[in-house]
Amino acid sequence: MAAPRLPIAPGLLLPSAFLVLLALAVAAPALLTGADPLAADPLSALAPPGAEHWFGSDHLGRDVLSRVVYGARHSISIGVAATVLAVTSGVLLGLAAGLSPTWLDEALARAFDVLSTLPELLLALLVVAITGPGTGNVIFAIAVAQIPNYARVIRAQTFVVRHSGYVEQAVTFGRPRLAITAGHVLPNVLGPIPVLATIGLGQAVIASSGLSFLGMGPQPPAAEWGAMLSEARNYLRVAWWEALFPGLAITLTVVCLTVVGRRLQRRFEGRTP
Amino acid sequence: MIGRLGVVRRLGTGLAVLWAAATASYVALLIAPGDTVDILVGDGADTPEIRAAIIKEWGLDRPEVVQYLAYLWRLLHGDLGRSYQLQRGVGEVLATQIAPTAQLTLAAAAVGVTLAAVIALVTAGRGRAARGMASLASVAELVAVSVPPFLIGIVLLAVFSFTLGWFPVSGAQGPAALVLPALALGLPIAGVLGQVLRGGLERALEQPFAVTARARGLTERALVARHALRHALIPAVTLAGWFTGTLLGGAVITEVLFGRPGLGRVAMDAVTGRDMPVVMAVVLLSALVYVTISTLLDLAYRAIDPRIRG
Amino acid sequence: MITNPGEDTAITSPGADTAITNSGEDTAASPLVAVRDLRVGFNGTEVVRGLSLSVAPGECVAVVGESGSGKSVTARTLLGLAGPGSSVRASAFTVAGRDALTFGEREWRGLRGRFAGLVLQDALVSLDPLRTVGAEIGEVLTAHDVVPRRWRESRTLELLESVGVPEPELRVRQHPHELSGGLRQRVLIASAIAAEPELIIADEPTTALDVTVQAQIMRLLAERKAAGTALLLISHDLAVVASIADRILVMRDGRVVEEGPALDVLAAPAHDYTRALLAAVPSATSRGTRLTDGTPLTTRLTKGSPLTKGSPLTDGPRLTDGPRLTDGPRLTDGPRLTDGPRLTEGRALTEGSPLTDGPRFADGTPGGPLTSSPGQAPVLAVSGLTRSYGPRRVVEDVSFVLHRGETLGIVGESGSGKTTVARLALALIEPDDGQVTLHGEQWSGLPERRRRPRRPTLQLISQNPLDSFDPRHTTARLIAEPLRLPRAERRARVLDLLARVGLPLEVAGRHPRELSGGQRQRIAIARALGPRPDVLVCDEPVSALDVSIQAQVLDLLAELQAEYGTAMVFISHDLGVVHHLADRVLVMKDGRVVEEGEVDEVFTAPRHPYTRDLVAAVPRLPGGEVADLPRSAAEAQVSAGM
Amino acid sequence: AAQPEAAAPTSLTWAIETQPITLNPQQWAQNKVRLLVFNQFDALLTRNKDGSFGPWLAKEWKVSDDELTYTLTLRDDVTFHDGAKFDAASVKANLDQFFVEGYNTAVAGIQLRAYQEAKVVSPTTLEITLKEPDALFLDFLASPYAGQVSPKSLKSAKDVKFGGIDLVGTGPFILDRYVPGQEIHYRRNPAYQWPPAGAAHQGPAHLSEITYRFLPEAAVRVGALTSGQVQVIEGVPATEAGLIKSDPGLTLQTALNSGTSFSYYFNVSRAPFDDQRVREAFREAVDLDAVLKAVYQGTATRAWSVVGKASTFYDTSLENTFGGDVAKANALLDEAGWKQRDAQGYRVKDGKRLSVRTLASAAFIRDRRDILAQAIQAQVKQNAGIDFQVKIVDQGTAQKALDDNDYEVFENSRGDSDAGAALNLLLPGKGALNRTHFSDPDVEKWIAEASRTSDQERRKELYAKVQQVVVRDKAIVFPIYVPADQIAAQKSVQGLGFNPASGTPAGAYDVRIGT
Ligand SMILES: Nc1ncnc2c1ncn2[C@@H]1O[C@H](COP(=O)(O)OP(=O)(O)OP(=O)(O)O)[C@@H](O)[C@H]1O
Ligand SMILES: Nc1ncnc2c1ncn2[C@@H]1O[C@H](COP(=O)(O)OP(=O)(O)OP(=O)(O)O)[C@@H](O)[C@H]1O
Ligand SMILES: [Mg+2]
Ligand SMILES: [Mg+2]
Repeated sequence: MAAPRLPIAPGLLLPSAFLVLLALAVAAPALLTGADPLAADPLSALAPPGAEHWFGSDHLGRDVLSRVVYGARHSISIGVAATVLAVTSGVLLGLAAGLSPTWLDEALARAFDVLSTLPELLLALLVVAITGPGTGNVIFAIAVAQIPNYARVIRAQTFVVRHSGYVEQAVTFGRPRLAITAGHVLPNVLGPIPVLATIGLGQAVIASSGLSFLGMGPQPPAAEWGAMLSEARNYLRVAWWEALFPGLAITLTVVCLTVVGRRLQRRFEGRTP
Repeated sequence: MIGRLGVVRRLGTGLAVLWAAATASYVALLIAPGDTVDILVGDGADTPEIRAAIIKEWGLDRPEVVQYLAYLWRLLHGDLGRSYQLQRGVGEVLATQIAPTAQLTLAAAAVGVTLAAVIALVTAGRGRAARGMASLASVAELVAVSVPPFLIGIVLLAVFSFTLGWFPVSGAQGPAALVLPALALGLPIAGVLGQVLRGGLERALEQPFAVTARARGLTERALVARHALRHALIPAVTLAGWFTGTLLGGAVITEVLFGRPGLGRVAMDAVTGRDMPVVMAVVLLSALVYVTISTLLDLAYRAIDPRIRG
Repeated sequence: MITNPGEDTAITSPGADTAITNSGEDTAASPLVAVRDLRVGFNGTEVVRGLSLSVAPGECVAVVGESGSGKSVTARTLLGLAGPGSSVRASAFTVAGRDALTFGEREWRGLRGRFAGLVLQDALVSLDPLRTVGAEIGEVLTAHDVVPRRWRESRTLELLESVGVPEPELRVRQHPHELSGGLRQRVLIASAIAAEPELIIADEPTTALDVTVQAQIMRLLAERKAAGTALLLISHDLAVVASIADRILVMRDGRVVEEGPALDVLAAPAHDYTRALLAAVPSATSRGTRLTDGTPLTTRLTKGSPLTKGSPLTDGPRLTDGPRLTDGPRLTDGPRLTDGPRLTEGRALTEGSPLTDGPRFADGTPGGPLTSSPGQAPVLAVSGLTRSYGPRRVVEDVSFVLHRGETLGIVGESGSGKTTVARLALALIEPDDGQVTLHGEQWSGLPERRRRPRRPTLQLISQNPLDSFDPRHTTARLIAEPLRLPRAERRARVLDLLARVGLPLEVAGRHPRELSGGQRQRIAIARALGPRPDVLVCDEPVSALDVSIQAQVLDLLAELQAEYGTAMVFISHDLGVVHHLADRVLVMKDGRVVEEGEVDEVFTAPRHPYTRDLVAAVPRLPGGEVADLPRSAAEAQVSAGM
Repeated sequence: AAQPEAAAPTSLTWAIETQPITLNPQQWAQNKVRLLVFNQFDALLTRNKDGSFGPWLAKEWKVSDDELTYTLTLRDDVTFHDGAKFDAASVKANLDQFFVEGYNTAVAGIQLRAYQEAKVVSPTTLEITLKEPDALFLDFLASPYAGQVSPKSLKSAKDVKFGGIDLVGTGPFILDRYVPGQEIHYRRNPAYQWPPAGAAHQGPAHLSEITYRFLPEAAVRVGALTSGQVQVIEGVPATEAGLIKSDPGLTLQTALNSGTSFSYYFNVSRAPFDDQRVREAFREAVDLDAVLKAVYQGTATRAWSVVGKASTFYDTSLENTFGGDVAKANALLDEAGWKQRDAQGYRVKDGKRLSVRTLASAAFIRDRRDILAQAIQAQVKQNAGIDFQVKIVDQGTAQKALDDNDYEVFENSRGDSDAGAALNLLLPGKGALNRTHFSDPDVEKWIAEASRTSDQERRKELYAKVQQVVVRDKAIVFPIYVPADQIAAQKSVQGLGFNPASGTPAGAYDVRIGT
């Protein structure tokens, strides 16, 4: 009946290819570039893109290409870690709220409210101010700021699933409450998570670059895209390449993640009529 | 439109949220490393005598709970306290900074909403031209959402100010100085809003009621204006809370980048300088904005969608 | 997906040309709309394939056919609204005497609303939920400058009044969600006739409405017709259109398979498909017979033979699409139908005299319903159930008992509390007052923990099977869920159950969303049967299904019940279905039981005025007495409601 | 030379990096906004480039032989902006103000720790008595803290500690408007007749008004200048210096700051910098010239001593005595027992990596010091296998690490107009800024003596000895560069210059537009 599904849609090919490249950069950056991202060579600082430095060199003479490649690990792992943390906490809190008696649910919902009263970046800034800059703290900060997003969705979803026909049906089969929660509620509330997480990952990458820009990101000399951009802005007139490539890396990453996320979403929505 | 009970309830939760936000930030800063005295003492004056004098001056020798209660008490009287670093009352500091931030965020919101609305209205429809433009617009929107806001700012600065010299580099004087920051802050919003609006319009135009309206002989334009737009607004309105957050958060970066005065800058400085009274005031202020916006949102929602008026 | 086109072409080809010429002869004026060999495709798939049709002024043409046959697409195409991604071709297409093939958007727009009003199929969502009723109607007046601006409001009120909307001044300011389904449909009709079009195209104007409301709407359309407006009426229900249509077109797979004056088509259907359609409608007369082929259940059982060749429905492929077709035979030719004894017991229940003349309060329960076999303890007994949501009493003092092998029908309009009763009986919610006993033991008012072991006894089949399936699970897993068996046995049992409901094994690995509506409902039935329940609560199990598929599911339920002797509570708002299946019936209104009794008695001699309204509102095909008619292909009286 | 009063009103916009946290000179704490203070306020004395003092609001000053009594003779023609007369009583009121509780604990406790009392002898004569000799007292009288504020406005100002238009001085400009985060605006004081000695002209200022805009982003500042939105900027980043120099319409001036150079101070109380060999090795491992060239594009001046090159106390004998000898660095480390290397190439001893940390508070990073740190980080790693970790943290965390003695390198530079004031804080064992935990009785003795005597030659001698010990003999400090200030302006702007005492941009009194 259905036409044989291509393993990958044409519009998805490029984004997926880029994400694969990205994954490679995270897993084995040495495969993509020979240069050491931290090796400074002050004498060849700010060299334009050329045979020696494909993406040029930065203000300390470090190879921009290798910094962008190695930067993937930092930026992506911050994004991934923050997203994983936010998703796990968000799912647990949302599920707890959705399954709790009304008063507890209300309390949790208000707690999400309080967390959202502060703009994400400001909250992250505050968290970093308390915990200090650094990779771990940035992850924590971004995760905390994103928790309510996931928790809210899961909470709403839990309400829906909890009152759905199949949960009711499971009750008529005489299945215990815990079995129903584990067997039906939890798996079904997780539905929108892959989509949200994919798009959330992109947003986390942007957020972490924003924090780095404000000087609250990972510590130097770590190659991290946001931090690279932040430093590069001082050399914009003399070395556009220093800003362009990390900027491009962030943008492409987020674009690709969003495209893939949306595709997932369409799949997901198409699946449940 | 909301019953009186609803208003009381809303105010109640609003206040509770404010209180919780204030308390949470108080506790958070309390557990943060470092000592308030260190911040007050400043560089190079760290002698025991000076420390003692400062502790006394700021009442830091009292137990934390007492300090917290005193803080709440002062808050109730509208006194936000005195900045540790800025030598001034926090209320005064914020008062001077609200206007530029309000200008910036409102301008950015206007940019975002206008761009998004124009693009969505132009590209929503059935013609082939519209569809072509729609795919173009969706690419533009996607990019606008995916570029870190400060990168947009940097590029705008480099192109329109440094190179072309069309707009002043920075500052808060005059409308011209507002253009670039508002664009930098507004473009990502336009991206998201445009996607939402266009999606909403497209979905609405597929609904049976749209077919019915067409069957009445309505033009496509009238259909969009009279029917689809309001439907598209509903998801857009639910995003307004998110926009507020993005605007306020983005204001931090934009103000730093464009050298504009404003709350974002103050917040950033206060946070890095652990200027506790200012941080708490900013937290309170943004909680207040959030609570206000979400209340207005509720009203807007009700105005647009009669179904939830009950 | 679409079957054997060759066969159909043979039948349609004579009708296609004559349709247009015929109408030309019948009426003096030229047709308002005429189309020949209309083909509409979506992204390469043709869904209307060579249809011809014409509507003359003042005429009412009805198009009937099963779901997906292309009725709605045809209707929309006639106003140039086939939709995005569509391609429309026709050898001739005239609208209002002009050649529609050359129309641009602008020409179409001039005609829409003004020349022809369209009432869309989805009545409940065809009004903009964000705008007031007045704005929706006023829009037509504005678009075509029908009346000067200052009269617009009074004209709107007039229109609402003319379609029988009470308190029009109040209603103009209301939004669709504040109106009942019937009122919404009226408003929709009002907006369709606002510009006084010569033609109204009404696509299933009564689907999703209660019988009584349905009757009102049909009356309204009849008035319009009497006023001289031509009507193109679309329905899947022959009985609905019977009273009003001058001509009937029967559609199938995008073609007209039969066409002719209404009476001729209904009284002497020429095409097998039309006959099957008529036969599949459940009613009093169909009791004890298979809807899918008209043979009595007993006959079929004793014979134990597969479907007889030549009987109208044996070449089912036409009736339903692909997968559904193949399971037809499996349903009937298995060895499971052979254990006769239980079946005869079932027959006895439905035909035996104890049912009709037994003492109503034999068990002495005050207000308790009649019991069919006084000696036997009821499986399920419900007494004095009352339940409120907020200040509203949704169910009030409902009592009934149910015995082994018995089917109790519950009918009533939407919102009368039927589902709530079912949920109370299942102890999914607790009654505020009254109680439920299962096998004579307390059932309601217990902690869930104590109920759990007994739950398998009482199973539910709900209206929307898809909603009752965990979307992530495969069919096999769904059916296995209620089974408390070791893993190995479970698998065998699942396969057995699948076979029993006549589904091929390959379905086991699929997800329900990959199955047809009929297949899904079969899975729901298989799952409910898994724990071998004594009582089956069916909440509108067939109301979402097409007549022909509904027929299959009803047959299946009847057979299985006969086989297992399961007692059944069968909820439906379709009197025909209840009459077909149930032994006794409860009629509910506003949460109360207004009448109850043996099903024939209640439906042939209703005592309560509400029941009388209900029965009277059921659309009927023209013809003689219900009882006398042979259950043949020429069956002419069918009562149905949907 | 006196200038004839320019007829046409002239105004100027000047972009500055830092926004003042206070406009009250007595609360002043930011060297970067020193250039604003003397627009609105005049000090009692002025300090010359050679460290000597000149008259300003005080025409003459006399120090008693026991160096405990200072007698000031004041000008009698000076009025505050609010019309009040400047006299001995007002100076006394200004001095006493510091001892109002909670007003300025730090100045009262440090700069004025020797202050006993001030006595009004006559309207133009004030006698100040100290508890003990203080060589820095004159410097105080020439500092922004000595900016004279109208005693009336000290009482009436809405917010004394912050200042503002209602806290007035006697300066050449009157504060008109302050828009926080945006700009500060002054107009000319037409009655001004009392510039400090050494001013380029007499009488009122040339400019009728001046606006300072706060533009913290360096690139933005330069962009504003090149696009003509402002006429003057300060704080020109090294990357942009070439651009400005090559622009015929622009001028660029640079001056080294007074005070101490930007240096890394080694924490000698902890391993590994408790070992002098490691300290020296660290210095030798860095090719500082190359680093400075890369980071500052050749615009930075290398430092050789803790005392800045602009200070009169700078000891030139230290030049070229250390640094850049990689072989020596490695030999020293080998000798100190850091022989092994780990997988990443860092040196290890007893299983411990040779790691040192510096903490910088994000709020105080300027001059690209974070990038400089990265360059040094790369150098010590590549050249000597030292793991130098740079931590940029918030102020609370930085302070906590300092309190907990949880760091190895402390980075600092101070802009005091008298370098001795900085050394007082940095070097003595009990100094408020002694982050090295270095303590040497000789050094302490010399510093104490230098603080007491006002004999500049003697002080120079003593400070030279101090520098030799801490830089050369004990290697507790790694001097890196001498902070400098830059002014870039449109060619038409004349009279821009630097404060001779601090090396920071001077106020706007002498600035004019035109030829
Ligand atoms: N916009 C569309 N795009 C693609 N396919 C469509 C579209 N509209 C209808 N179809 C397909 O055309 C076929 C005929 O649909 P149509 O709605 O006309 O059926 P119908 O006879 O009105 O059925 P029902 O009784 O369920 O309303 C169906 O298979 C349907 O899936
Ligand atoms: N959980 C609930 N909360 C509030 N009201 C409810 C709830 N469930 C049902 N009702 C209300 O109770 C009334 C009866 O509902 P019920 O579902 O039993 O009707 P029904 O006869 O099954 O109708 P239908 O034919 O439409 O299925 C309705 O008016 C409904 O709105
Ligand atoms: Mg249809
Ligand atoms: Mg129901």
